[in-house]
Amino acid sequence: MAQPQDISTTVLGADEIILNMGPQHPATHGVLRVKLKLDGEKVIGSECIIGYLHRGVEKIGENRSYPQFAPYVDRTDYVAAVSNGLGYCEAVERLLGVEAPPRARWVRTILTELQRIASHLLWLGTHALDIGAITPVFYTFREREEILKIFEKYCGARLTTHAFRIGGLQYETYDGFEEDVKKFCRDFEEKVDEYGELLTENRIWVERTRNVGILTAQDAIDLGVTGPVLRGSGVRWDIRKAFPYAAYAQFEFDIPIGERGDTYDRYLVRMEEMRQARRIILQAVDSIPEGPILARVGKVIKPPPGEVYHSIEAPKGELGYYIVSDGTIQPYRLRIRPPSFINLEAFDKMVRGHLVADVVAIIGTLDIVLGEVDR
Amino acid sequence: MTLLLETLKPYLLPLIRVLVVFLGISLIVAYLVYAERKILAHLQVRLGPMRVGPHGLLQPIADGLKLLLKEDIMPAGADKGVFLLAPVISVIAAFTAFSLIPFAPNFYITDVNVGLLFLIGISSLGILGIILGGWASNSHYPLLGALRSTAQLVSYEVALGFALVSALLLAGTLSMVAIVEAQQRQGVWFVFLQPVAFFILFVAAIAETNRNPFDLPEAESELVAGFHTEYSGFRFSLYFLAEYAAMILVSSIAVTLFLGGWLRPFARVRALDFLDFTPVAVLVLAAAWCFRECFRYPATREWRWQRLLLLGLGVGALGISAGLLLPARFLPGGGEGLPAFPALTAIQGVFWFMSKVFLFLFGFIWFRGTFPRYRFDQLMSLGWHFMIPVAIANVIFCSLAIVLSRQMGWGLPATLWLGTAATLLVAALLRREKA
Amino acid sequence: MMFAQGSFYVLAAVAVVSALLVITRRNPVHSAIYLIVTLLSVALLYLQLQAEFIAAVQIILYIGGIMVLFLFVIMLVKLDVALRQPPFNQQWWVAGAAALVLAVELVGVIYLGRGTAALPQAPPGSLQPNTELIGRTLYQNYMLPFEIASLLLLVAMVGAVLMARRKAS
Amino acid sequence: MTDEQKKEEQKPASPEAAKPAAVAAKPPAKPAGPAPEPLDNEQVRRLRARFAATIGEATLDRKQAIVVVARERLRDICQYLRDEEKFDFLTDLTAVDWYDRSPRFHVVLNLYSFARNERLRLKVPVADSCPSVSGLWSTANWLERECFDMFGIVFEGHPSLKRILLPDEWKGHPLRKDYDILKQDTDWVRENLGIESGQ
Amino acid sequence: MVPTWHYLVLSAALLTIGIIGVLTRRNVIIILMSLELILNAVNINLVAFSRQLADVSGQIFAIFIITVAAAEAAVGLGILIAFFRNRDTVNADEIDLLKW
Amino acid sequence: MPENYVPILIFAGLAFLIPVATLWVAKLVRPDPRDVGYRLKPYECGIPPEGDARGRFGVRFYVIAILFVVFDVETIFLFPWAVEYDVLGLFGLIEMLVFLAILIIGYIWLYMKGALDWV
Repeated sequence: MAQPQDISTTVLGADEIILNMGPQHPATHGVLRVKLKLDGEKVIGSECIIGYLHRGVEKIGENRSYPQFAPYVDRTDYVAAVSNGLGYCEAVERLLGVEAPPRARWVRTILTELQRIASHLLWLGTHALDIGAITPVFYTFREREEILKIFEKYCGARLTTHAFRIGGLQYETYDGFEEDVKKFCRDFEEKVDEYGELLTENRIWVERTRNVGILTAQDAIDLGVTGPVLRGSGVRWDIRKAFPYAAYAQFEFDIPIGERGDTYDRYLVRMEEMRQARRIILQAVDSIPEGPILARVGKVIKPPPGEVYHSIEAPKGELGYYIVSDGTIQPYRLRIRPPSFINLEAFDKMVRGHLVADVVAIIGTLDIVLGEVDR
Repeated sequence: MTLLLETLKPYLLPLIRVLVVFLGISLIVAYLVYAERKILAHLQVRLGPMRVGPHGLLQPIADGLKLLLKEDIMPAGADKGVFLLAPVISVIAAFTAFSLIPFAPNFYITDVNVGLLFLIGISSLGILGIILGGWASNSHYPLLGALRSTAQLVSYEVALGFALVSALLLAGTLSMVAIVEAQQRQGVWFVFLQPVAFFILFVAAIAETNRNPFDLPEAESELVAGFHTEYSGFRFSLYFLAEYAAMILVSSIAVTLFLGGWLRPFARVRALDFLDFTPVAVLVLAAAWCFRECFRYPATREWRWQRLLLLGLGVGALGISAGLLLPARFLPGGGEGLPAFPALTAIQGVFWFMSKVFLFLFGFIWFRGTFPRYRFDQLMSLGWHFMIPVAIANVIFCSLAIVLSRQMGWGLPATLWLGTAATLLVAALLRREKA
Repeated sequence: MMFAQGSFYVLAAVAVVSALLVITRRNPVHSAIYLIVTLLSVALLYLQLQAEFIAAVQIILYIGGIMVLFLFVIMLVKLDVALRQPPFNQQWWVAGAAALVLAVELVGVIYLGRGTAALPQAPPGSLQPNTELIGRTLYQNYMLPFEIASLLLLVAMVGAVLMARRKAS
Repeated sequence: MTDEQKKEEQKPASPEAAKPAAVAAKPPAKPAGPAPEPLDNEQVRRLRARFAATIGEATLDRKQAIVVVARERLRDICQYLRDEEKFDFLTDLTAVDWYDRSPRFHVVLNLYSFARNERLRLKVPVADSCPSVSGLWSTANWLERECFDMFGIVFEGHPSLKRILLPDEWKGHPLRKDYDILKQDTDWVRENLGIESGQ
Repeated sequence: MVPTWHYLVLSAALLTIGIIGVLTRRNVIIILMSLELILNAVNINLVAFSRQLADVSGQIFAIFIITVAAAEAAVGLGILIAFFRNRDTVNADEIDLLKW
Repeated sequence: MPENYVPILIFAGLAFLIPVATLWVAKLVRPDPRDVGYRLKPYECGIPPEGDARGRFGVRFYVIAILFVVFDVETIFLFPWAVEYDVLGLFGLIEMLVFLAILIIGYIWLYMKGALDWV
C-alpha cells in the first residue's frame, strides 16, 4: 500500500515533467497544491501538499472552554458549518452525559439536512465548473441562497452559523420557519431534476466522469474514505443509519450507493443524497415536537474526566470529534477527524494513469474543503 | 480638383470599403464580447453588465479602456521579441481574412480566384501566434496550452478541409463570390444538399476557435489560461480580439459556403418578397425598444446620459430604416441587371449575411453556456476517429452522387441525399465501433 | 508597373535577408520565424508571377503546416544544450568557401544565360483562371505523379510515425 | 504498566484532574455524568488470550470500548483485529500528550468494523516512537504524518514520514502541551512571511 | 515587368544560403530548415519559368516539390525525434553512428 | 501582382495597425511595470517552477502534427479536383478514389497501430 510519497526526488524519464497545480490555481478549491509528475499529459505520480490554511484549530481548542470553542468548528468545513456545529455539540453532550430535548433534535436534523443540500449544491456547481459547464453553478447558488436565507432568519448568520448550543438550541425557531422550509423543499424537487437534465444525460458529462478516478470498495475502505466517496464505491454505510444521532432514527430515508466507484457514480450518489435530504426534511418538519429546546447543562460546562469519540455524517463524510476531558472547563485534547483530509488521501490512488484534465475532475469529486483539510 | 478626383476614383471606393469592413468588424468583435456576456448572463439567471451605459451598452468601451490601463508584465524568462510578436500574428491572421469575405453582392473587399484557399491559409497563420506565444512565455502552463491548442487546431483543420471540399464539389469554384452565386443559381443553400459537411464544418469551427466544449487550450480549470497565461493588459486582449474575430470569421465562412451568404431565405420565391422588408422591421423594432427603455429610466440626473444615448440610438435606427423603407428590387431601374441603388442592395445583403452569422455566434455562446468541456484525449479521438473518416466518406459519397446524377440523369438533390445517407451509415458504424 | 518592380525588389531583399538570418540565428525558434518571413515573401512573389494557387499552397502547407511541425519539434526537444554550444561546426569555413564558389558559378551562369531567360514573357492573364488550369492539367496530364505523390505521403506518414513512436531502448 | 493505565482510565491522575472532581459536584441538580467502567467481553477475552500481557486495561467510557495495548505488538494486534475481528476500517489515528506521565503519549486508533457495526479504540502508550500501521490501512499514512507533525511521534516503518500540515522547516510540534500557542516558529514566520514578530 | 533572370538570381541566392546552412550548422533542425530554403529556391525557378512560358506545368512541379518537402520534413523530424529520445541531443556532429 | 490581391495587403496593414496603435496608446497611459522580482516569474500557481518549461512534452503531439501535414497535403490536392470536378467527370472520380484509397489504407494502418489514440 505504501506509495512513494515524494515525487520530486524520483528520477525523471525522457518525457516526464513536474507540473505544479496550486495553491494559486482556479480549480484546486482553495489552496490545495498538487505536484504532478506527468508523462505528456498523463499523470504518473502525484503529491498533495497541504497546510496552507492551517490555523491550529485543535490547539486552539485546548485553550478555550467548551462553549467558546464552538464557533471555531464552523470554520473548519466552512461550507457546512451547521453540520460541524452539530457534531461538536453532540460530542460534548455525550461527554457530559446529557441529551438534547426532542424539539432541539428535530430542528437540528432539519438544519443539518438543509446544510447537506447546500453543501452538495456548492459541490455540484463547482464540480461542473471544473469540468467546464459554467452554467450549473449559477443555478445551484440560486437554491443555496434560499437555504442560507433560512439560516440567516434562524440564527442571523449565513455561512459560519454557530446555530446550535451545547445541550440543544440557542434559538427557538422563528415564526414561519416550517413554511419556509416546506416552500424550499417544494421548489427544490424540480430544481434538482433540472440539474440532472443539464448533466446526468449529457454525453460529454458522462464521458468526462465515467471511469475517471475509480475507487473500488476494497480501496475505499483501505483508504478510509467516508461519505459519498465511500458510498459511490458501493459501500452502503452511513452514520445516520449505523449510529443514529440527532433525530435520524425517526425518519425514513435511503442510502444511495454507486456501482463502479467512478466520478459519475459519486455524482449520482450526491444527487440522490440531496433528494433524500429533502425527504428527511419534509418528514421532520411535519413532526417537530413541542417542548424545551435546551437540556439542563449548567452555566459552566465541565464534563467529568474521560473521553468520547462522536461522529456524524457530515456532507463530506464522517466528521468525528475525539474529546479528552480532564474535568476542567477546557478540553484536554480535542481532535477533529476531518472527512476531507482523509478523503483527499485517496487522491493519489485515484489520479494515477489519468490525464491532467481528470485531475480537476477528481479534486472536484472528492469534494474537499481546504479549511477542513488543513484545520 | 476634378482631375484629382478622377485619378483617385478607382482607389477611393475600395479604400472606403476596406475602412468600413475593418471598423465594422472591430465594432462587432467588441460587441460580440458584450453579447456573449449578456446572453450567458440570461442563460444563467442573472443580468450581466448593466452599469456602463443603458443595459451596459458601453461596456466594451469600458473594458477596452480598462485593459489599456493595465500594467504590462512580461515574465523574466520570456523570449522578448517572440513574446511581443505572437499576439500580433494572431490579430493580423484573424482580421486579414475578412478581406476575402463577400458580405453582399456588391460589397466585398476583394474577390480572387483562389479565395477560399487563401482565406484558410491566412486564418491558419493564427496557429503560429498561439504556438509562439506559448513557447515564448517559458512557463509550463502556456506551453502545455499552446501544444494542446495547436494539436487541436491542426486536427480539426483536416476535417474542416474535407468538409470544404464537399461544398466545393457543388460550387465548382474557389472564389467566395462565385460560391454564393452558385447557390443562387442552383436555388438551394448547400446546407440542404450537404448536411453532413455542414455539421462537420460547424463542429470543426467550434474547435478551431477554441470554444466550449472544445475550449481545452484555455481550460481555466486545468491550464489556468492556456497559452496566454503569461499575457496581461492589452497584449492579452489582442489574443482575445483575435479569438472573437476568428469566431466571426469561421461563421462567415460557414455562412458563405453553406447558408447562401448574402441571399435572403427563399430568394427565388417571389411570394416571400416581403421578407426584403425585414431589415426595416428589425430597425423599427430596435428603435421602439430604445424608446421604451428610454422612458422607463427614472428621470433623475444620473440617468440623463443613458436616456440620451438610448434616444440617439432610437432616432438613428429610425433614420436608417426610413432610408431603407423601399427594398432595392422595387425601385425603378432594379431588376435583373445592376441594381439602381447599390447602397440598398449592399445593406440588404449585409443584413442577411450578418443575421446568419449572428445565428452562428448565438450557437457558439449557447454551447458555451450548456456543455461541459471535453477531455483532450476525447477531443482528439472525436477528431481523428470520427470527424475525419466521416468527412472523407462524405467527400467520396458526394462525388459518387454527382457522377451518378450525371450518368443516370437523376436529380442532383436526390443522389446527394443518397450520398448523405451512406455517410451517415459510415458515421453510425464508426460510432458503434467506438462504443 | 513601377509598383510591380518595386515590390519584387523589396520582397526579394526581405527573402534573402531573412534567409540569411535563418542560418545564422542561434535559437531555432528565431530561425523558424525568419524562415516564415522568407516563405511569406516568396509566396507574395508567386502572386506576382500569376501563380495564385501556388501562393495559397505555400501559405497553407509551408507556413501553416510544415513550419508548425518545425515549431512543434523545437518545443519537444530540449534546446538549452544546443543553445550554449557554438552554432557552427568546425568545417564551417570549408563549407562557406565551397558555397561561395557555387554562388559565383551560379551567378555567372545566369548572367551568361540571361538572354535565354529574357525571352518575351507571356502576357498577363495567360495563366488564368489559375485553379481551374492547375486542376485540369494536374488531373489529366500529370495523373501518374499525382498518384505517386499519394504513395509518397503514405510512406512518409508510416515512416514518420514509426520513427517518432519508437521507444527509447 | 497495566496498573498505571488502569488508574488513568478510571480517574485520571493528572494534577489538573484533582480539582474538577470537586467542582463538578457543585450543581446539585445535575447528575455527576458518565464515568468509565471496566470492560470485559468476548472480544477482549479473545484478545487477551492471544496477546496476553500486551493487552492492557479495557474500559467502557460513554459506552465506547477502549483497549490499551502495548506498542511492541501493536502491528500484530492490528493485523489480528483487521483480519480476524473484521475491524477493517481505520477511522482515525491521533495522539494525546500526557506530558507529565511516562510514557508521555497515547497514540489513539479508532477502528470500525463494517461487519459488526462496532467501534473499538486502541490506546498505545508510547514515549516518542510507535510502529506504523500504514502497511495495514493506507489511511494511516497521512494520519501518522499529521501525528508526527503535531506531536513529534516517530512512526517506525512509515514510507515517508515528514511534516504534512506545517512547513518542512518548522520548528517544534504544536500539539505538545509544552508548546505555547503564542510561541510560534518566529524564525520561519520572519523568513517566509516577512512579518517581524509572530504575533 | 521584372525579367525572369532576376528571379533566377534570387533563386540562386536562396539556394546558396540554404547550402551554406546545411553545410555549416550543427543543429539538425536548422539544417532541415535550410533544406526547405533550397527547395523554395527551386520552386521560384519553376514558377518564374511557368510564368514566362505561360505553361502551368511549372506550377504543378512546384506543387509536387512542396509535397516532397512536406514528406521530407515529416520523416526528417521523425528521425530527429527518435534520435533525440535516444541520445538527448539535436547536434549533427554527434549523429555519427549508423545504428543506435 | 494581380491587382485584386492589393486590398488584402492593405487590409493586413490595417490589421497590423491595431496591435501597434493600441499597444502604443497603452504604453502611454498604463502605469510602468513595477519590477518586483517575483512578479516577473513565470506563473506556476505561486510556486517557483521546477526545471525549464521548454522541452520534454509528449511525443504524441508530434505524431498529430505529422499526420496533420500529411492530411493537409491531401486536402490541398482535393481542392483543384473539386473545382474541376465537372470537367474531369468519371475519370477524375476514379483517379481521386485511387488517391483516397491509398490515404485510407494509411489511415487504417494508423488506426490499427494506435497512432491516433491519445493515451
